[in-house]
Amino acid sequence: MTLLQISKLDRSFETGKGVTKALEQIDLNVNQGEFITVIGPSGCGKSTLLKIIAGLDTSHEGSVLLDNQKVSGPSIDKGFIFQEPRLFPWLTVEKNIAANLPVKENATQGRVRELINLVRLEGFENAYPKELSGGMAQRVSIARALLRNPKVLLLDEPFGALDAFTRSHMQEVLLDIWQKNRTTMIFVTHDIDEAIYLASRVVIMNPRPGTIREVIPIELNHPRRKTDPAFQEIRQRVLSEFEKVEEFEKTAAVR
Amino acid sequence: MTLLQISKLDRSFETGKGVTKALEQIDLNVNQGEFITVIGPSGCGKSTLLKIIAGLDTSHEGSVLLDNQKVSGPSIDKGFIFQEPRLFPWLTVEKNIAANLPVKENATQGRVRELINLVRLEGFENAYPKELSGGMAQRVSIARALLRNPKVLLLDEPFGALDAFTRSHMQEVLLDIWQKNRTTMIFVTHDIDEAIYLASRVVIMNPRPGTIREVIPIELNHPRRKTDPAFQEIRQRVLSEFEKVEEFEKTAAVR
Amino acid sequence: MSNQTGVLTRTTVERKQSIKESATKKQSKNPFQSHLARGLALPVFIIIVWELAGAYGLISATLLPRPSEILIAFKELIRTGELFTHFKISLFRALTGFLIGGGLGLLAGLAVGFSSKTEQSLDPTFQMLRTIPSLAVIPLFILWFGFGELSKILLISKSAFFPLYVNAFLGIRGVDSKLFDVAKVLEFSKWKQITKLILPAALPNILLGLRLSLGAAWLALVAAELMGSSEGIGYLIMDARQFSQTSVVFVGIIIFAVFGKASDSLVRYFEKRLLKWRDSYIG
Amino acid sequence: MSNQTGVLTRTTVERKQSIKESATKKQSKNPFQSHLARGLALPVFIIIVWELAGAYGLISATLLPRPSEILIAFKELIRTGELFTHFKISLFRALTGFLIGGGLGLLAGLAVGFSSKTEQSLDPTFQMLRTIPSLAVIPLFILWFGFGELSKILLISKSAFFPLYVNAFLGIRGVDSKLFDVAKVLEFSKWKQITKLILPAALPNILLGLRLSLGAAWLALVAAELMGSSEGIGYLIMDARQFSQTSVVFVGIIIFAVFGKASDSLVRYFEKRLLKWRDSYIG
Amino acid sequence: EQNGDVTVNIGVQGSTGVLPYAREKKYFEKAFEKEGVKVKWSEFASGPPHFEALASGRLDFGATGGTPLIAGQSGNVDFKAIAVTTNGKKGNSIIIPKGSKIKELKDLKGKKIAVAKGSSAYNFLYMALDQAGLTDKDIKIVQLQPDEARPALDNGSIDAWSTWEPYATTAIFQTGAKSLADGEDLNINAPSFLVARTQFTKDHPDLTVLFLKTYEKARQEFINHPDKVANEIAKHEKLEPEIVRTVLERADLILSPTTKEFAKAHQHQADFLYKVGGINKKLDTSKVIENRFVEKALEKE
Ligand SMILES: Nc1ncnc2c1ncn2[C@@H]1O[C@H](COP(=O)(O)OP(=O)(O)OP(=O)(O)O)[C@@H](O)[C@H]1O
Ligand SMILES: Nc1ncnc2c1ncn2[C@@H]1O[C@H](COP(=O)(O)OP(=O)(O)OP(=O)(O)O)[C@@H](O)[C@H]1O
Ligand SMILES: [Mg+2]
Ligand SMILES: [Mg+2]
Repeated sequence: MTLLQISKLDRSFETGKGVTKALEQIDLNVNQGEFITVIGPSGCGKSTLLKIIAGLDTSHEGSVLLDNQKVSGPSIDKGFIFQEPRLFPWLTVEKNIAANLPVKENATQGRVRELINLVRLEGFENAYPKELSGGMAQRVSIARALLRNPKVLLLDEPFGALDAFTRSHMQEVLLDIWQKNRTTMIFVTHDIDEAIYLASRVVIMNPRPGTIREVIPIELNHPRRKTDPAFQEIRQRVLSEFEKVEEFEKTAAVR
Repeated sequence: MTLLQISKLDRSFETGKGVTKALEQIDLNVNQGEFITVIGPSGCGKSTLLKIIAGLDTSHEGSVLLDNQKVSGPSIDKGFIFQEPRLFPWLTVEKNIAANLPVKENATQGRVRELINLVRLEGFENAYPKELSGGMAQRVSIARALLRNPKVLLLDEPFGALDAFTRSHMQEVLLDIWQKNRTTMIFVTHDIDEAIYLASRVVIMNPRPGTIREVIPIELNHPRRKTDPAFQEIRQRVLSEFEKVEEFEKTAAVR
Repeated sequence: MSNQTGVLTRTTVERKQSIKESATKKQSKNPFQSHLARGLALPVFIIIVWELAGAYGLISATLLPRPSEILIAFKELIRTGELFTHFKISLFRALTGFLIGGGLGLLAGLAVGFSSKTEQSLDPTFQMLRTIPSLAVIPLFILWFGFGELSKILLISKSAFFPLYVNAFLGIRGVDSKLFDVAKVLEFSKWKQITKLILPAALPNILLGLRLSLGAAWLALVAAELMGSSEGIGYLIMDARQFSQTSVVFVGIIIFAVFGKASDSLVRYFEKRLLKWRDSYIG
Repeated sequence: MSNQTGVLTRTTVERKQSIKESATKKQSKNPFQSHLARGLALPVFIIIVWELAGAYGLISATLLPRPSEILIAFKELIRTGELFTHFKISLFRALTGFLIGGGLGLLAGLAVGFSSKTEQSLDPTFQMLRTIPSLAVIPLFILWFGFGELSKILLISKSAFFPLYVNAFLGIRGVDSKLFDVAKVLEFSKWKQITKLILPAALPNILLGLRLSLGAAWLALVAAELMGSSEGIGYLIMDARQFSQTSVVFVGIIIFAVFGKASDSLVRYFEKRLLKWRDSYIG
Repeated sequence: EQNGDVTVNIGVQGSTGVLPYAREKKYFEKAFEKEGVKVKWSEFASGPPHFEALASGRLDFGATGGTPLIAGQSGNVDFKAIAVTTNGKKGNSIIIPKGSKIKELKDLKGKKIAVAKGSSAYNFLYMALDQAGLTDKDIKIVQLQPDEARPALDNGSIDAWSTWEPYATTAIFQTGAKSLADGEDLNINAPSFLVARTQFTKDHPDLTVLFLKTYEKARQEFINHPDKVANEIAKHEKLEPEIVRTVLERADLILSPTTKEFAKAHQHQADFLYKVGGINKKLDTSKVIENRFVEKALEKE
């Protein structure tokens, strides 16, 4: 069942110095329960795409349909993990996670505690964001998005600031949630291994203007192993595709 | 020649809810021209350590000597790339890079243009930070630190938000600078391959409180190749050490 | 009056047009005019009700003359050239006072904001002076500075000092300490710290202080012109009050309102231009 | 006087001690006292110079009585209980006026800050009203509200309205739009947006507005108490001016200064507590 | 009676006059209580605000000088002058600072003179100049309120000050200033009045008479026991009894209908004010004069 339909999506930014074309002619259909990962060079429009899907950016051309409805604003079904943690500096970790739910309620409280354990922040419930390290803040923002069990989860480089082990722990957590809840995931990352490890399909983007270069389906069973030859083969394919992006970027007209 | 001497360094934070021990009994000597990479789980005190070396955090116990002088504040010799880009939002890319040097001067201008090319931001000279993507902002902050040719460069996960190719490009750029200028590098990363690829010594840290677990010297010649068996061997050693950290963390008393 | 309603109808029509346009072209071509229409709606409505209430004798003419009567007084004052003379001198006083008081306030705010030692020494005294009413210190000002222009301008300066002082002070204290760290690492000199970090970061607050200071300068004009003066809008008002010439009082009030608003708009125009780098909520 | 110098010496000694301590223990144990000493230094210095200048006949006693004379007038007014009566009523007026004006200002500022449509309709009118001087509108207030308490309190409210209005308005417009995006994604209701996002984010500015509004309320007291009143500190001052009882005028001024400073300190105390999450420059 | 919810609003200014004294002694409260009428006092810093209050219908009685009365009439405030409280001959003076070289009015030529525009002293100054053969072009007029003129006189930034009581006496006592001329010297009448809101006098003629009667009763205290009254006021206001006594002596308190002589003096003031541009129309001051209440109040005495 197609959950998300993007067609002929264009987005450009007017700035003082001219127009930056961020996205051009993006077409993408995502099925309910798919795990899409998006990779592409820095500045190719990944975050912009996610923001449009989330309904945070509506100044685009083309159509974005969720459940056959035009996306006109954020909604309860869509969780978003931003590229930066974006915590409320005046709320403690606990309250940042609970966000607009009453922390005092038992149900919320239990769920918040559970999530704090999941992202390994026990003992920091009452810390303010300024007292957290970069990775800790990022984990708080992950917990905040997970709390609401969204139908679609949009993740913008969520594990960028995590060390290797915390990262693979979080990957497992995410796969677990995906399998249990059939959450549709759209996941931006710079780590090609991670992209292949998690995805049902990997979307590779071209920069300036951002277009979709290639969509590679990953038909490996979970749990996947990075040393698996099939995995390595796909890895090679993604890498070589990505190298072409690199070359494309070098030859592309500068803005 | 020993450039940096850290001994018996302790740092704890008093917060409303108690005391967080961030660093405990850190001893580390760094020679002029060394490339030190630091890895460790999120929240183990890497950023805190860098800030102390930079002279931004002086509320610690123990001694930190640079060139046999007590570090009491930032100085011209030390460049710092922060974990977040920390650009001045009111300055354009160009002016952020030039920072306190007059942009109009020819020498500065040439150097700024050079650095913009190096971090591949041609065409965005006059963009404001709010018009940049995450990775682009990070590259601006790298260029800003490189402009001043510091004797010691402190880098806090500088390539965290970059895609694989931009990342390896930046690694080469960094190695190049290191070899040409004999800049002493202290480089925090979460990417173990990157740590080994760049370092003369890899420092592995334990969390809560942050201590140095192990210092692994990397005696491979540049250019290194990740597929090299010697590289792989060291990689195994670092990984297994890191796994122990992971275990240590699980059993450690919570805060 | 007919004039005002004329304006209303015209701009309303234009507004409708611009809404139509924006519906088709997705971006209004004339947002400025629709802003203007919205902004004028309330004042124009009040004026109409007021005029009608006056015309039907619902309000006392001695105390609240009708807008049309005020307009006549206005014309008369313009015709004789009196208004312009008064206005010129008031403008001069308000601006000079604002420049002196606001300038010193800004400097003091920067000094105090920069160093908590300076804050501890100076801020308590400033805070005490802040709530001393102008009317109470007028005799002292006369004693020290006579009743000439100096005294008036200083009285205005006193009022203009504090909003800029407090806002500049708090603006600095609101600067993200992360950016301060950057400035330290890049070894900004004190001067660069002020010009490249503090002023831009505190700019929203400083501009706010500017607006409040300008307003305070206008407000202080009346108290200042109570003092040994025979010119100025403040004098015009107080003189007219003595003789119950209420229309003239209103002319003065309107001038205050219009010029207060005008100077405010001017600052906000610069605000828009100077703060274009901001990524904040726009309502 | 001997009293004040006494304070000075004592705290200076303690300050030296605390500096010694801090040199050894790295953190001053008594920062509060050293703050106090620094804060008092300037006022005490001024008072001493003033007293001496008065004692040597350098300044006219009728116009600028010596601090010791002021102290005597102070004691006398306290003894007769007069001061307390005046003070009580003024405090009541200032606070009520502040609560009404400041409260409305906050609400209006929130409403206008939230929506640029509301801004366009209301803000121009408010900005015009902002620069209309109290002294000029007194007759209208008398007409509409008489010269009882209501009129006075409303006049004070008028002054207290604007600083909070402008600051709340700009506070909202200064909220990082990135955080607004978060609030949208988390589907905050309007109410939650206000309480969980806007108020905390705009809090530094709102508290600043609070301080300015409180100050404005104190300042407006004099103009308000000019109007058919026979009680209050403002009246006390203006009445004493009639017979050149300058010491009494100064008693009034001092009360204004002290209470201005006190209410300011109170707000700043809350500021410290409420803004402990901030990571900004601390001077 | 039928006066159940009537309140009489009385305005006072200063602290040495009959009304302030009566307020302290609660004469009016006692008198009106019998009629079931409440009394409410409002204090004003000067004459003109009385007329703002009268115009808004918030004030029923007050006592002011002649000039504010003219200003009020020119502003179309609906009021009546119901009695004269002093001929005001000694009410206004021109004061010169201690050690001043000015000997007579003619010496004022080229000098800086402070005066509050719209006060009775403003008229007085012009008339005094007139008598000395000077005009306002020969001097430099500085517009200052009394409490601002005092410091200016003290620090020598003005050469003379045209003012009224109690400022004149206070300045003389406190700084050794001298009076150059007063109304008596120049034979200038400047009557002060009791004023009432016209509508109130129509609705409550009896209360208007009662007001005047009570005023008269208080005034008698001033006449019969001047020392006692002076001491009481001085004590209450923390003033030097000397000052108060002098101020009261110079006040020449009376209660009288507006006689032809007073009416003429008042009309003269109005014409004069029009001539010098203080008001913008010619007034017939007799229109606001209403003698029947005071005549009735005094006749039973
Ligand atoms: N608010 C804006 N105003 C102007 N240009 C913008 C704005 N936001 C994004 N852009 C431009 O759009 C392009 C895409 O930005 P986007 O943030 O989507 O990149 P990205 O793929 O997420 O990059 P990264 O991996 O570095 O985060 C960039 O060239 C950027 O400069
Ligand atoms: N200002 C502060 N106040 C209180 N605690 C702090 C503060 N800064 C850091 N900490 C604590 O110190 C510890 C180390 O933080 P640090 O930022 O150095 O971690 P890190 O190793 O850089 O982690 P990451 O990889 O996530 O960036 C953390 O437990 C953090 O909570
Ligand atoms: Mg991005
Ligand atoms: Mg860190």
